[in-house]
Amino acid sequence: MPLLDVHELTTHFHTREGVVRAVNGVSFRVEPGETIGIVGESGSGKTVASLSLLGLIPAPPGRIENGTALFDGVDLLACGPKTLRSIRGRAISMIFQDPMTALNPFMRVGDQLMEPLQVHRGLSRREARTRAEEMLRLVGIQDGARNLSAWPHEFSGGMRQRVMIAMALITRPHLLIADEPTTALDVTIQAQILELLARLQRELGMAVILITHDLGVVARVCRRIYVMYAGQVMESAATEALFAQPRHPYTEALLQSLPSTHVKGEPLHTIPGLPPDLIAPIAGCPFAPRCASATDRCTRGAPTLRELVPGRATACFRVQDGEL
Amino acid sequence: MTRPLLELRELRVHFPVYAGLVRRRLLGTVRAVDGVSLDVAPGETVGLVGESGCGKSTLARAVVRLVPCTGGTVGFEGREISALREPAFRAIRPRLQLIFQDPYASLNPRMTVFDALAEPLRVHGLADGRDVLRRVSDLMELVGLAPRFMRKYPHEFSGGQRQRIAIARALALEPKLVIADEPVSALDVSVQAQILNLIARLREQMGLTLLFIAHDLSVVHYLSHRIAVMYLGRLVELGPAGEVFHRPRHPYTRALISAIPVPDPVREKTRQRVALHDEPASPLNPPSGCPFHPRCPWAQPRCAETVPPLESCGDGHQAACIRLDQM
Amino acid sequence: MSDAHRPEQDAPPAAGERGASLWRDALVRLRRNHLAVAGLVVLFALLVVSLLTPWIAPYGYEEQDLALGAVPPDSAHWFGTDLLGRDLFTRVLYGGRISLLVGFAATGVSLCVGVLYGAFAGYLGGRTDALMMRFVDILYSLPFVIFVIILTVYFGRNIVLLFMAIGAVEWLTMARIVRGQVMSLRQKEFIEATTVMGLPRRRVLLWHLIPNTLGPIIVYATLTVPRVMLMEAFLSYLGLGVQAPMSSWGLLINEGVQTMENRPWMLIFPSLALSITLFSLNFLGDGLRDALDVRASKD
Amino acid sequence: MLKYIIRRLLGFVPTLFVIATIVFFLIRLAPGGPFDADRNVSDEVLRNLEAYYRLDAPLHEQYFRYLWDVLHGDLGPSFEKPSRTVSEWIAYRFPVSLELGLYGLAVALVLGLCAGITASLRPNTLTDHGPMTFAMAGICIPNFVLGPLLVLALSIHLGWLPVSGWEYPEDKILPAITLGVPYAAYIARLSRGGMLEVLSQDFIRTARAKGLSEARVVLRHALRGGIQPVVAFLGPATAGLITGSFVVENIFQIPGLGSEFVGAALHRDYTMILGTVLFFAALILLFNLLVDLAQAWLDPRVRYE
Repeated sequence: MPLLDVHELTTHFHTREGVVRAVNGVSFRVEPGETIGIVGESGSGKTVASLSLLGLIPAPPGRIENGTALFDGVDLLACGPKTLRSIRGRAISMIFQDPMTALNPFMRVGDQLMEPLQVHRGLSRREARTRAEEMLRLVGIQDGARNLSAWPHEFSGGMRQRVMIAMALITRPHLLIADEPTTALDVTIQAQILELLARLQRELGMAVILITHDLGVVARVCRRIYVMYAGQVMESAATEALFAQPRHPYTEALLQSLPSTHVKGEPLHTIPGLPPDLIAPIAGCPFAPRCASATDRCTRGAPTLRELVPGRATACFRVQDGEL
Repeated sequence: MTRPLLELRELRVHFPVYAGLVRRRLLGTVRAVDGVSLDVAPGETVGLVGESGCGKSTLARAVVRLVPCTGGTVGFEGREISALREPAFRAIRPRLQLIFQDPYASLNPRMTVFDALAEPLRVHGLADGRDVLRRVSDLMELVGLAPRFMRKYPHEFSGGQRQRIAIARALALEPKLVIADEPVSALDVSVQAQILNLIARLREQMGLTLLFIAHDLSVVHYLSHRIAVMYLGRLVELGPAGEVFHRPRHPYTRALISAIPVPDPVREKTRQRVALHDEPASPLNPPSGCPFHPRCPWAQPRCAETVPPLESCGDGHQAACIRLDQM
Repeated sequence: MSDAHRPEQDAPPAAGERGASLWRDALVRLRRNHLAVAGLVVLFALLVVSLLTPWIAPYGYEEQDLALGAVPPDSAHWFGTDLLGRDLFTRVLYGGRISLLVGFAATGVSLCVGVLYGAFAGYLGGRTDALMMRFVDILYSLPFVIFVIILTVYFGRNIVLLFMAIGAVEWLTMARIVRGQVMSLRQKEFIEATTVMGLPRRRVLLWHLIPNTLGPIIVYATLTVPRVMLMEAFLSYLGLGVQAPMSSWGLLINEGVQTMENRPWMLIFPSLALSITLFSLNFLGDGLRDALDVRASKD
Repeated sequence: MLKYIIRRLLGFVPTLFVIATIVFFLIRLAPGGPFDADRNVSDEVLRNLEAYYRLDAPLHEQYFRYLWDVLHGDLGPSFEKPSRTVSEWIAYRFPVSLELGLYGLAVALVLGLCAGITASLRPNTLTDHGPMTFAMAGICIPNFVLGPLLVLALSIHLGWLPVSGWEYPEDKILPAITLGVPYAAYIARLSRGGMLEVLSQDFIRTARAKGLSEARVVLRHALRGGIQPVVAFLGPATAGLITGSFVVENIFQIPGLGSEFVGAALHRDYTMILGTVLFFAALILLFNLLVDLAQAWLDPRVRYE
């Protein structure tokens, strides 16, 4: 039984300019203890999808229009705010992209770190403090006592992200949602943080949803990958399979446009045009206007994500019909 | 051997840091760029990589004089320009252009594309009257934008399109040397590829010399003839792009390359990685000796004693490490 | 899909060939703010009425009718009359002229001084800037109300002059705002780009810096007018502003307060006129602040 | 920290010096003199008076003498009310203004913060527009209108509170409200803006992601940052409350320093004007220092060492 089963999640933002269809019928599953990756460029809806699960989208203007998300027998999208609060930070934790702004600058690191324990486990300050110190050591910050009474601004970006991770994992959640956890960091620090996440995932046996725009990062850490574009899942597959043979033109184009996969001296493959405007309704496949293999049918009807073989699905008519 | 177009000799940019609100007090000196020597030959593309805070952007700004140099010299087209006074320097500026990192901040939000592109042409007398319109159209065509959108404002364009406008603006002055300061790091992967292709194409078409700055080694490798690696204000390695990328000699370069996640799960899961501990020291308080030694897995006690100079290790490849022979 | 030699031509996400400037966008946003639009309409009406006052006022503003005395509003005197039998409607109209004139004159002066001072300090930077801002700090610690009262000693006879003087001391916040704007703009890449392109300083100042500081300046000016008008009313109330037989809303309110128990109309109508004007100006200022997306600036 | 405070306190001296200089010459060069009003004074008496108050000496000499006296803590005699020195007048009148100002501040803070924070929790709903409309009214209705209206309603018509005076606790309610309401309006707007800004920040999302209750998110995580603009406003506001109470003192016939000052300005009571200006300026400087310290305490990123 999956730990989290998201089905047809749809989140729209009702703004003055119109309805922004940020997430349109996204489904994915996470098994206990596994790491999945959600990849997409900016505006693909990957962050909105994850925030929707925990009820963290700003509402209004955001609204979850449709879908279910079963976690441990509870539908996260339908349960009341109280149930959701008892799950957030206890069973499901989340870390964010920018460690410089995600920590409260007006509170000491220790107070923020201890808060989940005090709220969810009812621990006393003293007990929480001991646990917080242990947790800091676990994420590689020594001298816990001194660092607990430090302010966030005294830490570097990498250190802050370690604190964020410690804070997210201090209640030993079953699922960690990591939203672009290394995007704001330098590569050498990114390597450290990814290493740390992988180690903690093994040691604590939790499941991880890693959201990123970086195909390299998912290749390294994830077992399965969902590729998102314009608020929809275009393709899902086991990591090795996806990179060995992408089964959606968007995934393929995305992989080919990476400088690192390329022969020096030849021009990079590019994806012409721009991602669609999510306010204007899209009739067919959202990628069709930029797709080299698109036919008439692609602009008329919208393909749905269909399984090709177990564990491998694509939302492309032509691949589904065996034409590509 | 032709004379280099750009010659940096022991370039230094130090910033004093003050504290206190009432009476300002010198706290220390940030050694943002600390003795960098680098040549860029005509027609060559040199890539400059390093992580945030290593001083690569400051170096770019110092060359075009957005920040003052505190030591060393800058030579351009065979003459020393770092000693020139501003009016004399202004005559050089058209030939020495900078492309900024953030396409959202580098265009005046209250000027149309036409105004932004026409301004440098008019000010430097490169075009006038009806000619301006034609030149602006040409420039927009050149960077792949439809000229009929020249009456639009920057906020109506996407990030990639804005970067095209910014590139067109820099090229309007027909520069000899273009310094591109992280021109693609604010862009999405698919757009990034478009801009990189554009830069490569323009380089061939216009015979540009390029100093290309980025934090992403694979991007730099793709575009450059030579790569220079910077750490805490100093060059630690310099050499032909393929050499540096595939056979790095300096421990830092090795770590940098091994830290780049490769979009290939098979290789990712098997390859050896150079793990670095800690984070870079503050340029306000750099470590003694080799700036990299506190994080270096191969460091020895004597690394803390002297600053290693760039030494040749064959084929125009140089690295600054006292254990170079063992690396 | 390789297209290195074929330049692709992208259309911007917002179609249409002629662009909409930030000003136009702001205007569209402002028009959606009904309170601000209402404020603008009221202000416009007030302006027209004050310009036409000599022709539309039913009585002369010094025209007394001692026999009549103070009567409540009726069909002959819409706002009633004061103790000397003068028509209050006429007095409120004439008072409005003075109040508005004073408000705009002082704001104009404060705008000129503040923008110049602030832009200068911000543009020069360094030691000059530090010195200039130190002077502003010192003036800030001078109790403003007290300073204005001292000014009345000088200019008590000439109300317009007095308010130009008030404008000349009310520029401090404006100078700070403009300086802050210029300082932060100087850090922006598009201003750095002008240096790299080798544009002359004058051009940078006129075409790049000033147009981008205009938003906050407009907003702050809109909010200065009501403050100055309030200051006028306050001085008149203390007997330091407009001298009889001239009238201003502040003076009329003062007269009204003294007899409010028996003749409340004398307090209510001038107060309403003043308050409605202040409401309109403040709503307009707020609306502009939102429309131009100016960060809340403290005063 | 202590070093910083001492440095700031020392910085007061040059500021006050500049202010004393500006105001000294400003009022001395103004038309009119302190004894103009007494027309029946003979020339001889006038000369004697001027000699007594040292007004016959050259202006620059008077200026240096005055500075010298101020340095020794002597603000000089009052021209208009010679029964006490300026220092004594200030000591006699100021406590009343201070008391009134503090009541006004209490009203402003309690009303303003409650309204502003409530409004920020549900932006663009009735609980936002309601308090904010009142705040706008508070800014647009001058206190010399509000005061009389309150008196008219609560004292004259209903007879609940006294019309004027400054003796019994019930005397102080109406003046405090009249003085405090405009500031409450500003504080409401500032705290709403500050809270909205903080509530939209990333770290609030982090706090919610931790599963904290809304009350805890608002009180523990948002409040401290949200009231920063209010704290910054408190410097000028407190100064205004304590120095700018002329109107309220006038309406309710309260024997404070404000009305004293207006009288002094009208009568060209040089020493009295200068003395009160210097005193008020020192107070403003002091409040600004306190506000800066409060901001440093509230925001750990602001450092002074």
